[in-house]
Amino acid sequence: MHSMISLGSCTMKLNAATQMIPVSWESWANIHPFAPASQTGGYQKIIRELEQYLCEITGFEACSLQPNSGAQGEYAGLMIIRAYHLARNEGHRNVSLIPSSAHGTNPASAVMAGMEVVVVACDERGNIDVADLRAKAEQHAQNLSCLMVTYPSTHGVFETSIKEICKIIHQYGGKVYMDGANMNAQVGLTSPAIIGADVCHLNLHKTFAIPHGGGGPGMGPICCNASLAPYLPKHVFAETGGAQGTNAVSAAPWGSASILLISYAYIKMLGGAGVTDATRYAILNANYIKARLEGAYQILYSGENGRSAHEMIVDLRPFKALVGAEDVAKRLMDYGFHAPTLSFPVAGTIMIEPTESESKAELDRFCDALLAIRQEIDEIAAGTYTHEDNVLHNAPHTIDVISADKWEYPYSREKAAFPLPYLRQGWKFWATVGRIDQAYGDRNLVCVCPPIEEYMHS
Amino acid sequence: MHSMISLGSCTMKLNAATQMIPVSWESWANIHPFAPASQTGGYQKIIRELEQYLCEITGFEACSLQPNSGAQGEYAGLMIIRAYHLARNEGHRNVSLIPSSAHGTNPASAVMAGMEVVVVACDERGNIDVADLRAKAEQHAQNLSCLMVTYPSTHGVFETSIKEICKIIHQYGGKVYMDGANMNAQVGLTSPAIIGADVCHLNLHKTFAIPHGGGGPGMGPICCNASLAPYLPKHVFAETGGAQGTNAVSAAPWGSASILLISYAYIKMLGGAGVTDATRYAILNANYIKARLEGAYQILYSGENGRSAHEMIVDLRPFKALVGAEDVAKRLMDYGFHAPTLSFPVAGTIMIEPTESESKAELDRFCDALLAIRQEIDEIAAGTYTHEDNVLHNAPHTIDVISADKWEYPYSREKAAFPLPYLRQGWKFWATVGRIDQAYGDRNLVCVCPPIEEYMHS
Amino acid sequence: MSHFPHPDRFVNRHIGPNKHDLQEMLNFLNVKSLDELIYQTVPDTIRLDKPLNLPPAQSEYEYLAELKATAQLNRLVRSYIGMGYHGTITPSVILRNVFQNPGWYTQYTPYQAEIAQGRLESLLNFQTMVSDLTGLPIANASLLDEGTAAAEAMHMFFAEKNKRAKPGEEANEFFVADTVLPQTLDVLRTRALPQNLQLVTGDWREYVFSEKTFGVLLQYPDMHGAVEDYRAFVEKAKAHEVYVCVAADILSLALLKPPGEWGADVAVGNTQRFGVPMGFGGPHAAYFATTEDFKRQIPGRIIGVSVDRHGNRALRMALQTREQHIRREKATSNICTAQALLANIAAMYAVYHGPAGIRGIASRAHEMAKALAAALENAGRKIAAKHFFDTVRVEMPAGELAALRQKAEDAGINFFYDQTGVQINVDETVTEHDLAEIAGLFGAKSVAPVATSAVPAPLQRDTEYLTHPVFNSYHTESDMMRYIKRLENGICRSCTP
Amino acid sequence: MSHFPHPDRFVNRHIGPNKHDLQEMLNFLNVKSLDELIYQTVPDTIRLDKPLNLPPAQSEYEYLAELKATAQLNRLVRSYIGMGYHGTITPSVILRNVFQNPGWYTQYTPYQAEIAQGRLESLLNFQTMVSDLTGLPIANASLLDEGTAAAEAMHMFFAEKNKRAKPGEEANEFFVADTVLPQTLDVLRTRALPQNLQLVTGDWREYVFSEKTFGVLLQYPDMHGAVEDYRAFVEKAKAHEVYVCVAADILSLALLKPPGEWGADVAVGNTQRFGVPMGFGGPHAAYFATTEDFKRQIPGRIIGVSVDRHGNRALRMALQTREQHIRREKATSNICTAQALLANIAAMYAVYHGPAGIRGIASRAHEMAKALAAALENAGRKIAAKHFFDTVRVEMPAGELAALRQKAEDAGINFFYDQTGVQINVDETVTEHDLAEIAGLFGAKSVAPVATSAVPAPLQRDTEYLTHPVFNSYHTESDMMRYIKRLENGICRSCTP
Ligand SMILES: Cc1ncc(COP(=O)(O)O)c(C=O)c1O
Ligand SMILES: Cc1ncc(COP(=O)(O)O)c(C=O)c1O
Repeated sequence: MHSMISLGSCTMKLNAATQMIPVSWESWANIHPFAPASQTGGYQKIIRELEQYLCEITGFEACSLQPNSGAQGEYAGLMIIRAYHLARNEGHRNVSLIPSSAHGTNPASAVMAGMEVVVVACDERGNIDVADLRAKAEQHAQNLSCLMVTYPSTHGVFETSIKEICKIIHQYGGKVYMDGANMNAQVGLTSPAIIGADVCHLNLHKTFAIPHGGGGPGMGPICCNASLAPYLPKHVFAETGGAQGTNAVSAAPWGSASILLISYAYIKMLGGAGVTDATRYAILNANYIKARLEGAYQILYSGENGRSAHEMIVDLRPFKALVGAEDVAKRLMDYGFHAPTLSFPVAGTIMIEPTESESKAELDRFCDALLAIRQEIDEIAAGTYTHEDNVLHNAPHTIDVISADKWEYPYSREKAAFPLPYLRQGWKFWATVGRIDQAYGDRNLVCVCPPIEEYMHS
Repeated sequence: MHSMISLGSCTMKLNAATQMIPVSWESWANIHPFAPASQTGGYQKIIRELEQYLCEITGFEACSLQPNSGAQGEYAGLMIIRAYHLARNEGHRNVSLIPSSAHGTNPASAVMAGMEVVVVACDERGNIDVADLRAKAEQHAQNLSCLMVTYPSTHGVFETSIKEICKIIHQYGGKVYMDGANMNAQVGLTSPAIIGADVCHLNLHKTFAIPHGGGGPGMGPICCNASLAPYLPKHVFAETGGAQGTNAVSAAPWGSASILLISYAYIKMLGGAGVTDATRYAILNANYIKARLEGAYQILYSGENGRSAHEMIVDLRPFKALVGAEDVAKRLMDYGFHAPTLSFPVAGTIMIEPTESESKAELDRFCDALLAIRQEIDEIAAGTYTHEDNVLHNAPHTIDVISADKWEYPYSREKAAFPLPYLRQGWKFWATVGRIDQAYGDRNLVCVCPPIEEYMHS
Repeated sequence: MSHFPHPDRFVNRHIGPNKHDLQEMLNFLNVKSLDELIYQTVPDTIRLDKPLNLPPAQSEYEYLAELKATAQLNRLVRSYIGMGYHGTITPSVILRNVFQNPGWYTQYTPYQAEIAQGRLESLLNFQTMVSDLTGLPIANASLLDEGTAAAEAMHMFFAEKNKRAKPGEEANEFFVADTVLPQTLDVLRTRALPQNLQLVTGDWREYVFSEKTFGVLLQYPDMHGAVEDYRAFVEKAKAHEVYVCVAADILSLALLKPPGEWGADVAVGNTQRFGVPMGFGGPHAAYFATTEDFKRQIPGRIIGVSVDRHGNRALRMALQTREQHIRREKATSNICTAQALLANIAAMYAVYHGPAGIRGIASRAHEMAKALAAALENAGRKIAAKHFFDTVRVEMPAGELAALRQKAEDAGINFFYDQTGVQINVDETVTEHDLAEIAGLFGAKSVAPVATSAVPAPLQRDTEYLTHPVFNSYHTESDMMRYIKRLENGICRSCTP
Repeated sequence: MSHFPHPDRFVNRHIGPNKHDLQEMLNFLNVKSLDELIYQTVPDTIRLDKPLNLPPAQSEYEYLAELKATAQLNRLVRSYIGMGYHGTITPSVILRNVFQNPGWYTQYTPYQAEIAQGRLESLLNFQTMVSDLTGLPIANASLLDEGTAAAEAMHMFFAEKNKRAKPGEEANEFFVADTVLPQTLDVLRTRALPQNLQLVTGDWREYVFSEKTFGVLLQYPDMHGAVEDYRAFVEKAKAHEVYVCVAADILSLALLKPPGEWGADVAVGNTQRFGVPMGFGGPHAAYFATTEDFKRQIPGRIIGVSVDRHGNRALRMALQTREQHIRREKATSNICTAQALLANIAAMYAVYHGPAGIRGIASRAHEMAKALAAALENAGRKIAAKHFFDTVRVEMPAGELAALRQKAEDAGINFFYDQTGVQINVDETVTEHDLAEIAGLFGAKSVAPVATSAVPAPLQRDTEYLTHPVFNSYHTESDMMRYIKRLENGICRSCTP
């Protein structure tokens, strides 16, 4: 929160204090989930309205606020597709097509929903290979359950073929599940319904301002069209879900109900024009970063007019012989920035999503940092520093390193810790430990506080 | 707040979150001070009860919650003494005796209340020189208005002669005003009434848990006995004050009413035994520090049994030739501590008040730091470092200094920044600028943000 | 409503670039307007052709005022419903400095461990707390809720049991005691369906293990508050090579012999009552603890201890590659986002109270429940269970129940009701005054302490927990606040105090 | 009430040493018990012989529950009272990150400037804000309230005027316009007394300056909301070598020609309406601004710009020795503790809104007040002043007033009343709905905008304010929050953005 956290696919936008404050009001905090409906009129109103807003935004008919995360939303969505097919006596439809660029939760959710995953290829521009899709859909026509697709794609591109893609799936009797992780590029400009999806989840902790809490909470409600609405999940203790609804996907009827207030506030305080502006500026900010980085870095994939959506992938593979993507990520810490998403969806890259909440000054600082890092890479290429001993390889530089009496590096302390002037103006933060050995930790898995004696030796 | 702030005479005790939270409830925050009494029942209750508690604690009859600071309390207290004399046709009584160890606000308040200040000497043990007091009281018998006395003294000592002192004043027709800054050493163990005072202020922002806010807000209510109660200040817009009350001393009838909630909570949650325990532990903590520092430092003044009250003065004048008290204060920053009170009440000393809220571990860290500093002083004495270039003289050491490529000091970076191991365990903080030139700033007084152009050159 | 608009509009606070920035950025991008950029970016075939039909934007002030009115539509009553959700006291120091502090709540998943050591330490504390209380050596850093945690256990068991089974020949029966929380069972039904797992529910005393059984789920204390001795049952399960999952109330484990000590392979549950408000269902952190055997199968995120390049101990999310590249066709779990913030709050609650405090809170609930049960029994009520922790179930005919419910709700009191009885859960927030009020509703008089425990001796806990210094060092508010701040600032010395 | 005590007792949270610590410390001090230490410390002649008679300790939870009930005894109504206290909107980002953040509120006076640069920067912002808005070059870092600030001005004037006067021959008359806030006058009466200053109050138009006059105090806008043109009066004062203090509403100065531009020597006032809740009287920060001439006489604390030993710009409390060693016999002010936290909030409010925002908020209040005045006038009411900023005074006979008051209070509406009229202050929180409701009470119909200003042209402000980058850089919540956090962390680059 001290500076931009530009995590691609994660939408780290402002979590406004006004959105957060009511969550601790006792009239929201101290309500039991199974309290009689006569006592929960406030919640009922929020829930009803929020469902309506999310339907309006997605272009869909119905909504379930039950899933507690994006991945739970995927699962819930697939389960209602499953129920749909079952209800039509097509229970055998169990093939889920998933593009190779999909997030890992997509196939995992499909497997959990009892589906067989068939991977669809992407073309050299990063888009779904429509021919391959058509072939696979045709091949599995009998058993086609659905397509899972992220839109704009995890590559940060509005694929122009999306409508055609959805049409193909429908043509073969499948449904289209849209992963809403990138919804922040859609709100008010297009919608899951328009592109042809049948159901989607929304990560309220991305697009709708719920903070990430260091790995939760989240909320992953799903919205769907009329064909799927009857199957939305029910709950043993509450009136919710579709007429032929599935059993619950969460313990509580409306998931993590109290944080719905955050998204509700977000929509109420921005209104239709505001949420649309949020999208427009998210796209502006991303394209501004893209334009500033181009030349120094290759941006992987973009739309037909050379624009990215709300995020972009910076390819670091061209520097593979010199540094890895992780080196850049860790070096960014020295520059006072949290790294972008690393090696997703493409290994050896970073994916940057600035969101609309960052001002130009902040974007510029971030670009300055990445451009400075590019120069540091060039210094390795030029032989100024070796591959094994350079600011990237040794990053992050801790206070302990910087303040040590012995300085063993071929570059200066200043270069290590304060490579750009802004860092002296309050933007510096320090990693408290050096680069962590991932393999060691996985080999020696210790996951409770080790007994105190162990520390005696360390 | 990251570590103990041991400011003598300031009582930086815990400001518990539970005490703070209600201050932002709208039912307390959004009430106009001149709202009709019929709408302010909650406030009236708090005010009534708090007045009662403070009377019980001071042993007095009546209370005014109007003064907004300790110094305002002094002024208000002196004004009611003035009114008292006037009412008895002794308006000529305008001499205020004040011990030489008094806080600067005491004489300032006396002057503001139209009094003539006569200073009373202290003896070599730091206590009020009773003979001098008697002499001055006798000398000014005709015009004696009052004595202003801090108890326990600003030297951190329970003077045993206090009752005699008060008796002398009363004998000559004066009143005794007690400065309540050190009330944290009295609550539940003794009281202003018991020692013989007639009126006192309480710094709610010291003894009663209101935070200091970086220099305010505060609250300095006064309590007094029946002889003075009729003169407590009134207000044009509210029912408050004594029957023959003076005009107001503050714009609002009950001063900064909303933060009274903090002191109210403090007393309600501790109860009688708890507030007394607070005092007992404050005394324990102070004497523990004293015992730990003795040997390395001389502690100025103590009680008859060698105990200090809730704070103590550490004499740094013996090291004058090597370092100044300010050097020690600034060096403590390198150790992750806010300096104690500097050069009050005795120049060349620091005054330490730990309060009851600090655990032994924290006290030990602090003592370790001061003991380590004593060794650093010895190193100068031993000639290891010069008088002009040593860790104390150059303190505080900023990040910029520590991370500079050029290191120009005769000691190591580690010695400068991490002189004790605990500093590597999360307790380090950094001064963001080096030692500030006080004289320069006073000579070149600039007290608005200088125009931006000025920064171009800096 | 717009003659006098307030100049402060939220949209300008939310969106970073101001007008001036916008112009510069558009110039840089060589477009005339933001619309032009959008037209270049979003394919025209999918563009929304009308503005969103959402209510007009409110200012922050207007929003809060309206929400205050909406909040009035919720009726705050005393809740003794229990059933997995409990009243709890969030210590103010944690409320203010964690729950309401953007330094804790805005952060993302700690993939970049070097700048997240503090939050990682707190999650490690969570894991240790869960491990200690359940008596199981390995715990993860939270799951979404108790229901899905139980489902994760079911799938983990299924996969493990059938590792070498041929397709079609898997052991696929999962027994769920009929005293498991209904919402958990509901989730299990959903989750069992796709993989064709057969859920069998019934009285655990009567369950007959079959060839097909791969796992069982028990509730401890059960949904009616009864503390059952499952030990013989679990032994039987072991004998049949059947895995056992126990859904356990985290607070009860301060007094009860933990599942890990009587053979459970997995324990799951909600940590909500460790200081996290009920919030009409969430968010709260579920826990998942297991044995060494399942170390690498455990779902969700796990914080592990590693070393940095200088050889110092350092924390990180372990087995991360497992998450980022969930093995697609073989995945059994899709957990990414879980409940980190709430796990941190629960862990902080344990740090703040320490073992004696936690035990004290549990004991008090137990003592009060016993006293209540005795009072109701004295008043002629039929108490369902002899052994219980903090929940008293009274068997009553349906007619009486309806009358009681009416009376209670009028008095602003919620119990849990079913066809044949009413349940009263005594949580941390319950006062003596509350007890008297409850007793009154049942026509009982005074509520007085009862000496003997309602936990049978063999099920009383005799092992320690929360012995690590971190749970024994920060029991004053000053120390606690500073600890929270140090962690917020990214500092951790591998959980040494 | 103690059969089932909750184990969590506040005393254990408040007091640092635990039992174990205690024992170690007693050993170290060579005493057997804490009592023994106390006996050694507190003279027996003064020892309290009975325990304090205070109510029994409540737990934090019990306390909050009871306080909630007590809070219900306050009735929250719409307040249009004004008179120096106004409804205001505390921006949530400031509320949460400053007002509710121990990182800001626990700190002590920044004597140790090297670790307080951030808070010093914020106070410097306060000074700059005050200086800009009042049009006076020097401002201090807050005083306790408007009343005492006016008293400080009075004494400063007196001392300066009589610098060279012989005792007994001082000019000692201070004129206070009868349109000054009553509570200010009340405080002045107190403060004038001891030094024998003669307070003269009356209509400023009729005041006759004498040899004895050393100063005057005017209210701007005055207590009835009227915006008066004091320029000729001030010139007359100057001609008589009389000092002028103007108590000015800080928000009004966004629209009105500031006192510094028409000759005031001092401006004082309350900054409460810059985001600080009324709180039944406080705390709020008063401001005090003056000319270069009084630079070294200014009461209270002043933040100044200096350099550190490396030659970098650094902030500090200026003239500190003046405070710590207040010249005893010559002291005119005893200010130490002032209102730093509230000054910081007001400064942050200005940083957050910037010049356009502040002007917008002021304009909106003005527009709404004009519209209301017009509506009431149309309904046949007598509006007292032609020129006003945000307060409308209606002259009414006493009988009608009583009826109105009854009706208003029943409707949950507070106005300010005196013998001959009622006043309605329109603040930032007022909505169009509120205006309609007010109008309704007066039998007026619709409230519609009015084109012309109610501020006469020569008193309209035409100079800029808040032009420094710090007031023009942090207008999004993300930027603002990060700025607050950087300052909290002690960082300041001498107020460059
Ligand atoms: C594209 C995509 N899908 C799904 C998810 C899973 O969402 P959650 O973490 O809320 O379960 C993510 C998370 O980052 C994602 O990026
Ligand atoms: C002994 C003594 N008296 C009076 C005061 C003045 O109190 P205040 O700052 O609340 O005006 C102080 C302040 O530190 C003090 O230490």
